[in-house]
Amino acid sequence: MKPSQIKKVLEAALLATREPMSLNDMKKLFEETLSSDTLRKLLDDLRADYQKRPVELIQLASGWRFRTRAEYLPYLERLNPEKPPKYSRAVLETLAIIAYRQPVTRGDIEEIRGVAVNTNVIKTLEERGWIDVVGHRDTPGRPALFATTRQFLDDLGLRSVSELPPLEQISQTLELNHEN
Amino acid sequence: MKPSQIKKVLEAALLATREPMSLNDMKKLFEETLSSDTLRKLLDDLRADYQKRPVELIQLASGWRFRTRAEYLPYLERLNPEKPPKYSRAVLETLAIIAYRQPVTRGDIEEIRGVAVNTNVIKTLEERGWIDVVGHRDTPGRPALFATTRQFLDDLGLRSVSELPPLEQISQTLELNHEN
Amino acid sequence: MVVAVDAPEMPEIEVLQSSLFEPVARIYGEPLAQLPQDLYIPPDALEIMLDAFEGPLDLLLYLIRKANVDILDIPMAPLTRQYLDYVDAMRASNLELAAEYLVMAAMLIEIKSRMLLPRPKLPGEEEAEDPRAELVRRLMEYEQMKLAGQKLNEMPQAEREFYWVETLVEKSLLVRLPEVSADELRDAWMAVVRQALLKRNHKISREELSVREHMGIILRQLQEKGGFVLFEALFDPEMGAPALVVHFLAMLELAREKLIEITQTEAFQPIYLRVHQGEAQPDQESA
Repeated sequence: MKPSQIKKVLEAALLATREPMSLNDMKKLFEETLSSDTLRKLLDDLRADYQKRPVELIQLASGWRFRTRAEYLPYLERLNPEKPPKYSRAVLETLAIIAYRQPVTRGDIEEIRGVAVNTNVIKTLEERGWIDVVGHRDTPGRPALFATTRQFLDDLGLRSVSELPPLEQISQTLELNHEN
Repeated sequence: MKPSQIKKVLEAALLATREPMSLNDMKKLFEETLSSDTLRKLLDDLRADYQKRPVELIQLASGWRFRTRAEYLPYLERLNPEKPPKYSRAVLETLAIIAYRQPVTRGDIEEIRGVAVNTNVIKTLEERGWIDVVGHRDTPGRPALFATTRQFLDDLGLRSVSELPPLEQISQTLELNHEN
Repeated sequence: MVVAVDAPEMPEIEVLQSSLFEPVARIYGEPLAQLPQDLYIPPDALEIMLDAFEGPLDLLLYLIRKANVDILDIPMAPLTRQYLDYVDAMRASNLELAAEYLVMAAMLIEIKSRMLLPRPKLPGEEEAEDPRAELVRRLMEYEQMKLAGQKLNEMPQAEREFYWVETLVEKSLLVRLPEVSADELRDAWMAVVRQALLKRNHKISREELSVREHMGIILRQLQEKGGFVLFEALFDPEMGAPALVVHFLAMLELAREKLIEITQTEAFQPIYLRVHQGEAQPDQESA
C-alpha cells in the first residue's frame, strides 16, 4: 500500500471517529504492519494538509482526532445558542461605580456599596480590559485609582463616558422619593 | 462575508454536525441572510472540492452530511468488529412492506406476508428509529398506521422514499439453480 | 385428509412429486443449511425447515419456484398435494404449526375444487374469474416484498457500509464573555444608589460625567508617557472647545485631589504635569 493511500485511510478513519484514535487503533486499520514512526510521519503530513481547512488534526491524551477550529465556533454556536453568561451583581455594581464616578479607589467603591469588594471582582473587570489603574490617590496607602478604558466604551458601543445613560434625574427622583 | 468564507463555515459545520443539516440550519450559522440558492450553489462547490477526498458530502432526507466513501469500508470495518445486527427475514420483509406500501397497518402487513406479525419485529424497527406510527386507520379498532422515518432514509443515504430501489418485476417463471 | 387429484395435463409438475418416499438416510446426511429437495423430511429437519419459511405464502412460492412453473398458471392439484404433504408431515411430527398454514391448506383445497367444477359464464361477464387469481395476486405481491426486503438489506447502511463524519467540537474553546449594556450599568448604579439611600443618608452628589472621564484620560496619558509631560501636549485641539474646557477642568480637579503635580519653573515658562509622586514613599509606577 502506498503511503498516500495509507494517509487517505487514516484521514477517513480520523474524520469518522467519535473517540480519539490511538496509534494502536490506527494500526488495526491495515492488514500490513505499520510502525508507529511511519504513522506519526503520515499524521504530521495530514496535519499539515489541513493547515488551511476549518478543522485541525490534534493530538489528545488518548489519541488523535479532528477538531473544529476555534474560529468557527462562534458560527456553530448560533445553531444551539447557550444563554450568555452573566456578571454577578457585585461585578456589575462595581463596574457601574467605576464608570459613573471614575476615577475611584477600591475604598470608594466599598463605601458606596457598603460592603467589601472582593479582589476577584476587580480582577474580572481588569482581565476583561474594561478598567485599569490610572493613578494612585495621595492618601495613606496610596490606593490605586480605577477608571474605565477605551475598550469598555467600544464594547458597550459608546463614544465617551458621557454617553452612558444619564442618572441625574433618576438620582434626584430617588432622593425625592426617599424624602417623602 | 465572502463566499469563500461562507463555504468554510459551512464546511466546518457540516464536518462537525451530528445530524444531517438542513438549509434552514445552515442559514442560522450566519448573521447575514443567505438565500437557499446561494447555499445550494456553495454546497455543490463544496461537494466538488471533496471529489478526491476520502469523505463525501451527500444530500439526505433531512439535510446534508459528510460520510466516508464506500471504498474505505474494508479498512474502517476492522476497527469495529461488532457489526450492527443482521435483521431476520421477517424484519426485512416487514420493513419492505412499510417502506413501499406506507402507510400500512399491522393487518396490512399480515395480509401481504400471510402470517401474524410478531410484536418484536415491529419493536425492532421502532427502536432502530426506522418506522413510527403516523396515524390510525378509521376502521374498527382504529389500527395504527406505520410509515418509515427520516432517519431510515438518512441511514440508507436516501433523500426520499422515491429513491428506494424500484420493485422487482416478478417473473412468471423463475429459473432457480437446480442442482441436478 | 384429502385425496389429491392428479392433473395429467401438467406433466412438468411431476418433478415435484417424484421421490416422495425416499429413504431417510440419504436426506439425513445432507447439510440442513439447504432447503430440503424432497418431501419426506425427518422431524428435526422439518423443524428447521419450518423456521426457514416465513409462512404459507413463502412455502408455496418455494414449491412453485422449485418446480419452475408459470405462476400465472399454477397446477393446483400437484401444488395442493405437495403443500398438504408438508403440512401433514409437520402435524405428524407434532410440530407447532402456525394456524396460517392450515388456513392456506383450506384455501388451496377450495381453489382446487372450484377448478374441477365447470365455471358458469354469467351474462355480461366476459369470462369467469380464475379461482386462482387471488392466490396468484397474493403470491406475487409477497414475492415482490420479499425481494424488496433483500434489496433493502443490500443497500449501504450508516454504521455498516459507511460512517458519518463527526469532528470534535470543543465548545470550551469558545471564550464566552458576559455582555453588559449601558442600560444594565445604569440599573446597577440605581441599585447602588437605592441601597446607599436605604442604608444611610448618603448623599450621592451630582457629578459632571465628562470631567470625571477626562480625569481618567489625563491620568492615563501621564502614565503612558511617564515623568513630566508638557501641558500643551495633553490638549488636542480637535477635541473642540467644550471638551477642551472640560479637559482643563479635569486637570484642575486632579490637582485639587492631589492626583497630579503641575509645575512651572517661572512665569511664562512651559508648564509640566506628572502623576503625583507622593511625599515619602517612592513611586512604584514609574519604575
